[in-house]
Amino acid sequence: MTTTLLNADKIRLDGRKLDELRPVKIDVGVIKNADGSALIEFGKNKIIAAVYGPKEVHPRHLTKPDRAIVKCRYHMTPFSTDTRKNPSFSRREIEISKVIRQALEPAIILEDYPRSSIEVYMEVLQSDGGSRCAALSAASVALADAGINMRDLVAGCAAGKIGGEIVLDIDDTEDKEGEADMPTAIMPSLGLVTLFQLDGKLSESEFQKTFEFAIKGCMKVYQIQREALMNKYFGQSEPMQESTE
Amino acid sequence: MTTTLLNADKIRLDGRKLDELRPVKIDVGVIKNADGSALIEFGKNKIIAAVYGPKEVHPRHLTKPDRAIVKCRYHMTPFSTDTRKNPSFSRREIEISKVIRQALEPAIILEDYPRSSIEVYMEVLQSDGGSRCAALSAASVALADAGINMRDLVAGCAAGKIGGEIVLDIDDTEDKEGEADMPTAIMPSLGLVTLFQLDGKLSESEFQKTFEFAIKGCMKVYQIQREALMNKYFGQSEPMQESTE
Amino acid sequence: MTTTLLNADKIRLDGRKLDELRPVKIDVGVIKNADGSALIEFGKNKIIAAVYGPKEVHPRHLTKPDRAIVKCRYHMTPFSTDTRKNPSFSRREIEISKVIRQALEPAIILEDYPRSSIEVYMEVLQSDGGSRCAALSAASVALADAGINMRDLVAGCAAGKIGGEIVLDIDDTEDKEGEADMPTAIMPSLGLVTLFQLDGKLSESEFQKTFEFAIKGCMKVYQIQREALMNKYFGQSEPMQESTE
Amino acid sequence: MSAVRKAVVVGTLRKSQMKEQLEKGKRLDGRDLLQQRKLSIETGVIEKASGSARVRLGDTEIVAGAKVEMGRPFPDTPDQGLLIVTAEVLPIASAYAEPGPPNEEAIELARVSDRGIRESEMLDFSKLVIKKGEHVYSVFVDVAVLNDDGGLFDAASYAIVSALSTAKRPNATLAEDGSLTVLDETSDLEVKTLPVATTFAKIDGKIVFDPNTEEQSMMDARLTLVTDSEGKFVAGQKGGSGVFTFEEIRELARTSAERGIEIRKAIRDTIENGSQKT
Amino acid sequence: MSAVRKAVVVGTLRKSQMKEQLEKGKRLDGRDLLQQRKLSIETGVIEKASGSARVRLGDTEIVAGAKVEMGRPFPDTPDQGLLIVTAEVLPIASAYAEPGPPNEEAIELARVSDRGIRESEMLDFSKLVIKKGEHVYSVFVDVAVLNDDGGLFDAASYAIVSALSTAKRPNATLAEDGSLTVLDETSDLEVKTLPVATTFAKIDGKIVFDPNTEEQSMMDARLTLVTDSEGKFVAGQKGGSGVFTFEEIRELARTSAERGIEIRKAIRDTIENGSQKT
Amino acid sequence: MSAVRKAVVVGTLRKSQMKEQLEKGKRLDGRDLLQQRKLSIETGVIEKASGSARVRLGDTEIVAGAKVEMGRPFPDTPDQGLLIVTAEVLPIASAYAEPGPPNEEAIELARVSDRGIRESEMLDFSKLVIKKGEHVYSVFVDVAVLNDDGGLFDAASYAIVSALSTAKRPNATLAEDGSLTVLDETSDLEVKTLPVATTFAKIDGKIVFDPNTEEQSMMDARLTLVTDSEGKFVAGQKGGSGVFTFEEIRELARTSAERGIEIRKAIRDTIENGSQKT
Repeated sequence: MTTTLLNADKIRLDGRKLDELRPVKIDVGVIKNADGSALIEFGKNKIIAAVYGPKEVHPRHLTKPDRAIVKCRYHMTPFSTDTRKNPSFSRREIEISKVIRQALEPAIILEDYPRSSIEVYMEVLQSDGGSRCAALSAASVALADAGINMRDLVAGCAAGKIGGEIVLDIDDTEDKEGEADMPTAIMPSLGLVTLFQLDGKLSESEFQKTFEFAIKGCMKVYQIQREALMNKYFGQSEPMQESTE
Repeated sequence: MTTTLLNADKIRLDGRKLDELRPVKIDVGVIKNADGSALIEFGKNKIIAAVYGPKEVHPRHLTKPDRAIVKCRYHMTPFSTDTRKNPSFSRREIEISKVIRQALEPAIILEDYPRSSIEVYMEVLQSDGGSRCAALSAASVALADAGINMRDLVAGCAAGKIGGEIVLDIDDTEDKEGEADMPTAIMPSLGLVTLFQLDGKLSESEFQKTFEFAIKGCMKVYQIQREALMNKYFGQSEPMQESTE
Repeated sequence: MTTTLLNADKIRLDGRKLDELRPVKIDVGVIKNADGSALIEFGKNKIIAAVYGPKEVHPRHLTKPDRAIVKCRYHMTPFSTDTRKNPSFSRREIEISKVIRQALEPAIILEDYPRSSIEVYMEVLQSDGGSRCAALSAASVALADAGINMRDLVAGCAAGKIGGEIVLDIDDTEDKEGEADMPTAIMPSLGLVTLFQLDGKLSESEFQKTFEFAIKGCMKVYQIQREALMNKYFGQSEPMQESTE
Repeated sequence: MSAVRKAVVVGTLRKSQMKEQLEKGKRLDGRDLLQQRKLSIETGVIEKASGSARVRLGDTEIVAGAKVEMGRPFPDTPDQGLLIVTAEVLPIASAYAEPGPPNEEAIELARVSDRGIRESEMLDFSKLVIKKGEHVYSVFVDVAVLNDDGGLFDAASYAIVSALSTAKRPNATLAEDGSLTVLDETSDLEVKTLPVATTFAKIDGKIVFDPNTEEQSMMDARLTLVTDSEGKFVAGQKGGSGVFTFEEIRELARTSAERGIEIRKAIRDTIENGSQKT
Repeated sequence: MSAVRKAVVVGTLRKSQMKEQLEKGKRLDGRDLLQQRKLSIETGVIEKASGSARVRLGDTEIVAGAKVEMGRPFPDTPDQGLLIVTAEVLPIASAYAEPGPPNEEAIELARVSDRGIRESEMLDFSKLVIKKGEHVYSVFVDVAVLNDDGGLFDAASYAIVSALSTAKRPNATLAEDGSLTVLDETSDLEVKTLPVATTFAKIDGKIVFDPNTEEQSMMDARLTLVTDSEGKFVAGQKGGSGVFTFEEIRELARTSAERGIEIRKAIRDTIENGSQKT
Repeated sequence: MSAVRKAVVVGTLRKSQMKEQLEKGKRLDGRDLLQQRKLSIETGVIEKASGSARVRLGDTEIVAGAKVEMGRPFPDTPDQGLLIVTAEVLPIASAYAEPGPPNEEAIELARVSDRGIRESEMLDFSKLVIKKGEHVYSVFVDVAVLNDDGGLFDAASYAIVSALSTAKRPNATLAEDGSLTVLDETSDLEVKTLPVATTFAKIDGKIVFDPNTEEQSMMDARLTLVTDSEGKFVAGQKGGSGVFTFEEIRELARTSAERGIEIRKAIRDTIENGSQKT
């Protein structure tokens, strides 16, 4: 509780500036059996997302005649946390699975897959702060890798408040000892918010500034997502034209 | 264990006489979304019963071609007891749900609703002794409120033995420290027993006297049930003629 | 840990020689409601196996168009162990149910019962070492008693290593304090292994010798199984000709 | 569903036969209305249990095993030993018994069995204390139904009473440093009364004692009453989706008390002799 | 499935009516876009709870009960009392509520409610310690939805805040031998701020406050924001499978803060007077 | 069901091709009968674990993570540390892996993995005691299957052995007042032998080593044997609904021992060098 999260120069414990992201790396197509997959390393987070589908719906009564249903599971392996996580599915995992599903659904063109199920599984091999945003960012890339028709990618990043300052991309220590965390996900090309959560304490002006930071973070993650997909499909970093943005 | 449940004048701890009921109040139609509902306050018991149905049966294989099935759940909220109740469904709740279902089924004209399900949910918001009898008495009113065809109302009341005396309507303290409890429910107009349980210790003559008390208690509850229904449907206390009894 | 499992004359704690089985007794047809059943007493093991089927498959989607499915459950009653067993189904019971199912399936002519389910339930009333082998030996007799078409009986027996010696048929104490246990089941007439497990520590030559012992044990159990079935169906111990062996 | 269909078949065929028999004061299996099936009891069937018994009541077969182990008291009863009763209708017991956690029927069986033991004050839980608030004896009573042909409440009560009456408990002593030592010799558990259940079914307006599965499938309602050695009523449970008249309840109390006397005699003989058939 | 079908019917009939109304700045139930339904709060409704309240928000009805009991701290927070929040949408609450363990919706309700209490620092958990590392007070907050007509996050927060504000806690003292004694008199639980939730729905591009069930079935997305007595934002949660623009989020923060002021006033009046209707 | 249908298609098409290949001493993927797929091992992949390793065996990919934490011993082994092994085939691993609690296959994988560690006496549990009867170290080994192309027993054993061999454990000391202090420096966990699993499948009367998923779908039966660094057999498990001849079992013991030597060499190289491919 008495850790100083910022030094006199407003540099964070891991050396980052206030608006600086942790190192992020995305590998596409890491799970051979899956229809699409991605591994994201986001700070110490290591998360694999894999997509199976479109496939038949089980149990059948969940079938929608005019569109696909999306199943989402955010799950942590027992070794992913500092203290071993109990293997049973927690209430936290249930809630996060739900908000991630509702963050991805707006981006998927569900009407293109009537009577189908699209299954998105996110496995946290190692967790750090911001795992839900990292997981959904990987899931969005995995959906693209699976060839699912999408309106846009979904890019997630949290902003928050630590040591009295608004910062981008809260890590584990900052999450535990900081003052606020605002996980956010957007469809970057469309400029729409698909996930928004907040816990902590923010005045209205801090709220507005934190939200602004979060959007900037999402845009940075989006850039990395696109590069990863370009890399996979064209064997190169994304080149020149950024005209779609 | 050393509490004196009766004083020298055979007056009980809460001031009641041996054959006196606690205050009972029934409100009909308290749950807007339900097809029928009732709130019973029976001593400190506060229990809401709500009925949904007749409706389609799920899962389908439970459908009976010639009559309705009845689903019953007696459930206690975590805050209903002196010490907080664990939210998971207990063996006690499973047993009580079963005996209440079997107490209500004889009164419902099941053959009038083939291939249907009638769902009866009882939620104990605050519990006191005799909650199963209070719950089923409320459920019976809720069934009537839902317009379900019935042969008779079902009225429940326990009698028991405390301090060596047979008494009507055991409350929480009397249940814990008394000698016997005999929860009973009847169809009052038809003079038939639909629920009967006993735990405690009674000689045969005590058994017979306790049973007699229990029936008297049920008749009193019946009167209150009828008044509550009259009140709801005719905006008045039940009037003159008692000819049906 | 310091118990001496063998005395100077290589006699075991319960007086058995190295290659000697505990007393084994099988009664056929002990469960009236079942289609076939057997009680095996194998040392202190008391295990009842009962077979229901061939019957319809539930849930239906498990149905195989060309053959029967086999359901197997090995289950211990809470009073069967030295310290009371928790009534919930354990991971050990799940694993043993699986290996027993896979030990019995090769013996059952599944193609004779398309679209059917054959259910095999083993209830351990009292457990001692070697309960899985005893259970499946009883199950095999119960299948025969149910008239299920079989290629052969399945006979099970463990061998192992205690006090540096290879021995037949490990009991509870020997299992806990011994060096290795090799539960084995065979189809004796066909000379084929249907169950094989090992835990402990054996050199390769010890492995080979233990396996040899286990097969011998299975053959002895087979003899007892046949006698039990003869006894039930012909009211006598199995007579003269042993030609099928 | 198969059970449902079977019941339908029974309804059209056997039920009319039953009705005919009942009018003559007889039942389909030849018994008189208030006649119990053949009862046999064997104790000490599970050596690893502290006490055990197998009961056969007609084709119904039940084993009850009691274990007495060290435990910790509940905070609100620091000076009382513990009683935990479970019941399972094993999947070997009938084509309609499913493997898995106890269903509604098995839970009811366990809870009614528990009430019989507890309310009769059969065991003196205040004597099952090693150190108040810290160490007590836990009595586990586990009922396993091996073959189900009805009458489970009754057969379970006979098995439990026989198991507990012949049970031994460990003797533990508390060292100065608070550690428990379990001694080699055991003591009798000491049973103070014998609560036995009697179950009656109402079929076509007639009351029969000790209904079997087929009779249960035909019955309107069921009443179980449990009496102790002094003939006192210690537990009761109505079952089934039918009704009883006031007078039927009154009359069944009288009949139950009578039947209890005979059954307790059979159990007492078993306990003394090791096994007993009637 | 019935829910699905209902939604379809709504879609073709009511939704076009709703659209029409929204263009006039009105809603199907006659409310203005940012108008809350009638709110009434009653405290002390469950005498056996340490604190309780019933909230009616339109046809939605919720009871929250708080219990303060003795507990043991988590190893990593030895000097903090405990908070456990659960929520159940009882099967009486609607035709679509199923009995059974809490589903995804109920878990989300409990977790967002938990965050409101925890992040606002409404309770000072460091004061809920009897002996560091050994004995603390556990605060259980259990939310029961009696009738569901939408707005559960909001109604639950009002019920929780009202229940905790009026709650008493036991007073326990530690004897020399380490045993706990619970004294007869109780203390106020002491609440430092009033976190209240405000939920907005986006329907056909318009933002409405306090959506009811019908409106929820039509909405694209939902945003809940929780503010404390100082107007600070302590929790937020987007729901639904739709989206918000950046500007909508910004604007909703402003609106939420304003609405919180009025609602907290109503709650404060209730706490002082025992019950309150707006 | 899809799995079933897939198996049927395989049965009529690929199985005859496989048969053809097997007669030539080859397999569908070009391997010799007793040839293992490409194996690569990387340790230290999960920094938050006490030890970890990722194994790729052909297209099968597994991560094992070990955590060493403070625990309490079982009452019957007060002077022994604890071992808890779990395994999950994650739903990302194949179209047939379902989310949810471990099924029969995953439980078998965990239990066979557990036996390999335990029976080989790889860890000296008597050294993992801080205070007899009170405080011991608990070793959690959690296996996560990321991609399933068969050979799970084998790949899991390589991952576990690599994770444990490179694992650190905390150092805790006991203060006079009985409280535990966890020191900053860690120690090696110390592994005494390397138990490795080898799995063989019988397809069409032929024995193949290291079957992949397609081969498993064609096989009659499977045999896994685990040997330690001295070449001793420490665990075995037959799987599948087929059979082995007596001679096949005998022969497989010989082959398994040989293969174990090579695999242990690869693992030892990895442990020393951090990662290794064969």
